[in-house]
Amino acid sequence: MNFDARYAAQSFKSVGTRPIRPDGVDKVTGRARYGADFNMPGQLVGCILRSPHAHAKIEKIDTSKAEKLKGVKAVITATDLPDLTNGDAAMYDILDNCMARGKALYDGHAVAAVAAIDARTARQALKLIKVRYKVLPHVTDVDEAVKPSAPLVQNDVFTAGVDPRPTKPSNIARRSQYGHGDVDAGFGKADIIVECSYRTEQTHQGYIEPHACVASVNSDGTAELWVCTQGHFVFRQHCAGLLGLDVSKLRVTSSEIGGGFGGKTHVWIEPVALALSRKAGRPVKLVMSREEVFRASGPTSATSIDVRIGARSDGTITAALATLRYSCGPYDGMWAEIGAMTAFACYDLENVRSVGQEVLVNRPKTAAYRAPSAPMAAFAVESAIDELAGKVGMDPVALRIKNAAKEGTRSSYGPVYGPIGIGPTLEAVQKHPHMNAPLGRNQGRGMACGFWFNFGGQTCTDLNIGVDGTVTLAVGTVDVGGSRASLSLVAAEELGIPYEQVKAVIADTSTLGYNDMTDGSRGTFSSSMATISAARNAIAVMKERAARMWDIPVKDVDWEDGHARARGKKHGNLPPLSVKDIAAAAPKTGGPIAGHSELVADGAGVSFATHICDVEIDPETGATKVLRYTVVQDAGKAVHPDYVEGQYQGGAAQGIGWALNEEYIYGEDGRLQNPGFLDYRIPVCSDLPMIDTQILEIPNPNHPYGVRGVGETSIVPPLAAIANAVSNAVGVRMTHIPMSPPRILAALDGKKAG
Amino acid sequence: MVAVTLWGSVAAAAGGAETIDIEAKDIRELFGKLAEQYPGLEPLVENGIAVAIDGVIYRDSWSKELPRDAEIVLLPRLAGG
Amino acid sequence: MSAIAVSTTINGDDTEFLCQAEETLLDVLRDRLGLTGSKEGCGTGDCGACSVIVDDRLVCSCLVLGAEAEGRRIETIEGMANGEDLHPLQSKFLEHAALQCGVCTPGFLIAARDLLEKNPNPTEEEIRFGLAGNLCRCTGYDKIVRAVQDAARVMKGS
Amino acid sequence: MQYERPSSLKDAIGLLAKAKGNAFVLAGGSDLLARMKSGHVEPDLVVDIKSVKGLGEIRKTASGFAIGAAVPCAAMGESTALKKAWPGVVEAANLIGCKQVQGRCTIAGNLCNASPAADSVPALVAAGAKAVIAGPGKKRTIAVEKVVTAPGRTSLGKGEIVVAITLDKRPSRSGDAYLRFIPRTEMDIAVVSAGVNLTLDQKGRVKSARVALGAVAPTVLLVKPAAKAIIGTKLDEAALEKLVQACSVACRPIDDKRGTVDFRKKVSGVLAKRAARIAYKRAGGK
Repeated sequence: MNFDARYAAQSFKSVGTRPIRPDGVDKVTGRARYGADFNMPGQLVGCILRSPHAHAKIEKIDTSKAEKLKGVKAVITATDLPDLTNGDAAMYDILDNCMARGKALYDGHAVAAVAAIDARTARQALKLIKVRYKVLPHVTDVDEAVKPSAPLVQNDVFTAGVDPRPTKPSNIARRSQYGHGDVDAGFGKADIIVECSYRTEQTHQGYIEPHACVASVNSDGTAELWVCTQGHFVFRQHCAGLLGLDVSKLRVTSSEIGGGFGGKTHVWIEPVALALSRKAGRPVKLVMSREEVFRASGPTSATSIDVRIGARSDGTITAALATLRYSCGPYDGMWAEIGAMTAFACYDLENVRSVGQEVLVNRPKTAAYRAPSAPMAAFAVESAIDELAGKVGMDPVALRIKNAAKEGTRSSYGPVYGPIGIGPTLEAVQKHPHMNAPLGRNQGRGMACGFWFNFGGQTCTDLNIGVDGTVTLAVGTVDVGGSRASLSLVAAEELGIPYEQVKAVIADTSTLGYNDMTDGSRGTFSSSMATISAARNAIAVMKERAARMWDIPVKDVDWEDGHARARGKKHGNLPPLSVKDIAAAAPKTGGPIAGHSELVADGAGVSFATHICDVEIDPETGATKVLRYTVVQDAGKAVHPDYVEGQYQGGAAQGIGWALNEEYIYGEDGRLQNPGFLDYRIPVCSDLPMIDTQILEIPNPNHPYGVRGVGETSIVPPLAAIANAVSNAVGVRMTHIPMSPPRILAALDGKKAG
Repeated sequence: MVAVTLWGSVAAAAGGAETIDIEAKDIRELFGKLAEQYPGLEPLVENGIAVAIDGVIYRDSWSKELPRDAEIVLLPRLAGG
Repeated sequence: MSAIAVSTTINGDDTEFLCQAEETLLDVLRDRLGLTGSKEGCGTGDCGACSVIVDDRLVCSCLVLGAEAEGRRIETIEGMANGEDLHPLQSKFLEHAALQCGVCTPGFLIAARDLLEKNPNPTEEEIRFGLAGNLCRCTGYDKIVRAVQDAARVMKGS
Repeated sequence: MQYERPSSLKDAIGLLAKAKGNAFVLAGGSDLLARMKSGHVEPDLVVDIKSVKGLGEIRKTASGFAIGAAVPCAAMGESTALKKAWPGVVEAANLIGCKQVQGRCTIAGNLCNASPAADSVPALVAAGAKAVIAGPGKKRTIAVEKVVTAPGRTSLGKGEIVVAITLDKRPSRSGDAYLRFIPRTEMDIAVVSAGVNLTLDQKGRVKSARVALGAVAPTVLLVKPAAKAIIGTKLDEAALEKLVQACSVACRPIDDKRGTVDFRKKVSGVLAKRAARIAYKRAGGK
């Protein structure tokens, strides 16, 4: 769909208001159905056997005893999921991750699965499966893994992106480089250079709902899958491909989703459930335990990042350089590459280079986590920028404003920016009362910026007008945080009807065309574009119907304010026809009225945020209390401001947890030590203050309402903002995330020791 | 003729080429010619590549026209959360 | 092994069920009684998504055996609204957009009602500590706290 | 697994005494059920003692308080008399997990779970609490610090149950306090903890004291040198510094997922010092 690219300021009636979400009552009464809340007749319970070793050759799996246990209906191993990937390396990795083939690559890697009549029998059966492992040396640490002496996670990976191609395999799967200008020359012009290495530990998205699905494969090749996912169409394609099913015969229904944050963009248990169902000939329900979620779904990368920034004494940055090592788990990824792309994206730099290295380790496969890879890069760079401000003797906000990217700046990852919000967020922060509020003893303030790309992508939407004039909007992007409310607002806006007359639902894969998943902050951006397009198509139909009702030429019908109006005086005093009027006559004027839209929603505008944080440190225990937190972010246009604020607050809270306490802790044996919410410490209510938000609206010229994605950027600045605040409070530069109390206390002791 | 800039892993796959002049009217033609001239790019083009035209990123729009003096940048296709 | 027969009261209704000895009350509610409003986020008492009331006490139903329900009074999210009339907390959660994914919401509502019954006039800090057993990963808790504050105001007025 | 809910203590003891395989007492269940979920234990028999008469009550006795083994920690917080007499113990009990867990967990269970990091135990040890144990043999009463012998191990014999925890009457001019360190504000297991109970003389000097530390050794430590450091003082800085030193020296912690040796050594003293100040104030010291 081609929109007028010249964005004009618009006034809105529905967009920008804060009505109650259409799925709300179901969610406050316990009626909403999530992944594990659905059952099918004759359903079995599935359970997965997982490797206790970080790295081991699977020499033999004996399932005979488990198969003989009464009540067991199917036992599967990798042989039940034959390799149909036809040389597609990415799909092969997905297959191997769903069920280990030959080698177990991390603690928690699936090696076999059973389906039985109940949970107790399934658990008993797991114990009867005998696996003979040959334990291999493992490596879980990102810095250890890049050493030449490290055990190889995969024997046949040679670092890609290096010329000439290496002759020896390595745990560095790929190298990528971004930047422009001459970095060496830039450092030559610098009066001041800051240089430091930073580390961040692996974290998990921590969605409250574990992965869950119900799979049913029929003997005629049709199949159904009910699943909590961020992208049921993508899951359909992956599952169909891995199992050799026809894509259109696999109907995938997305349940309500209890949080995803990127972690539900990948298939984990779903192909296993389908394979179990195929073998057992009955539906199979498979639900991960919390421990399985931590051990065997996809956390984000652990990182090790070196940053070097040079500036003239007036604060102008002359050169910036970063090397970023990101753990990928046992499979190649593009996590370091995204880190390299985003690292310096906030700044207007003449000479910049960033190098990413994808590092294989014996940990679970890295998955996307909200603005994947950007928070760690921002932590390193924004910490270094603060150091630089200190050395130059400039206010950190002023230094950032001086070097901020603007319209026309060549970004560090290549393209030239259109209108962007980094400058405005910085200026808003500079003026914000939070920046000037007094601080007490042991308290510190920090601020930091963050960037995320935002995506568009394939989108399909149906808008059906009922005989009473109410509207059903069927969209294919999973609603992860209130998008049904936002999209209903957009439909109401475009049709000119009240919000209450619209109900948005998420359609399954058999009733709507393909949609990319809800990732990259695209849900509301893309589906609102498609909704507007569908509404305009429906309006065209309604104009035709009005013309028929009035018996006048359609060219004489205008659409205004939710009504068809006869143009000019020649049609006398024909009263305008409402959607209701036109819908009521529909059976006689040509049948059902609908608008459809299929499009690729391109032009998602990049997004920037700047956060401010105050902390207080207990100097005797190293405990950090977050006293005050402010998020300033560009939303383009906030369709439903409550849910925009919610995204800002939620991202900040996740960032606070990451910055202070959350981390994967591995033992010497390569096993995860803290696979539960007790020792993987996500913030609780009493850990946080109110999180203030300021929404800026710098319209995205590529969206008819100016909308940008808002979901992810809010997690990018917190690590750095909090690190800067803590560093200011304790007087020591904190370079290791999370800044847990033992690390802060050790830093304070180090300072005392001089 | 449009000037296409390659970055990151995309440039690496094209054997280190950073700027390529190509006669292409739209993204589809651009992809076809790229795969022809740089076989290393073919799997990337097949599985996902993004094209920034004057700073706006396109992912799946073959029919998107490439204006003569536009700045074209090829980027890897990203994952989001 | 024979199942255990249990007679109990759930949301005011006399209820009988059979369960195995190791089944939790949460398993029973969800898998045997179809009351799936209580969610399993962890199964170990660390997230609060399965919060219910047993004999006037707020507990995680994953830390209660189904067999323990014998002779007790159990209240779940399914009994919180009075017919079509939502509890003020439910209304305020909706008004304040205090939920995003919503999977933690039933547990929060049960815990918040218990909190306000014991302390009708809580400070922000009391609300935050009172709800610390309920994890939410979407909202940053801000709008949840505001919804509870507003509900407390409304409930005092009525 | 077999589930039993006896109504008499005799039946409960009988079931446990003759049990084959893994038998567990279910008091609150907050530890037992979590361990069952994670597969760490697979009981053959669970004896639910909540229906045993008397075990669900907090009784005021001639000598003080008897807290039944099935009393949820939340109920301790609702007992005004207990809270007034033993604020440190009640605080400790009301720090376990969260409100939902406190609705289930018991201090007897917390003790018998035998975790070095158990929240209520240092407070109980500092308070001089005793465990009343019933079993096939004679009923016996022992100091709580004698119950746990090693992580996960107790001195209870087969068929024995801790039926109550007793606390003495609060002497005049005395007070107790409990503090723990956790990285969050709630929901964590103590990384280090300290309980202090002290009595003042008429001049406001510490007459007697007990200092207990948690999560710094295989079992909760009663640190006598730490108590000695403050006895005879008004908690002046020098005395507190000695207390801190005594705590750090007494610690035998390990590095684990929750904290480091260094951290635990340092913070144990900090918490003991802070708890001592609170207890002192509660005792009426100035």
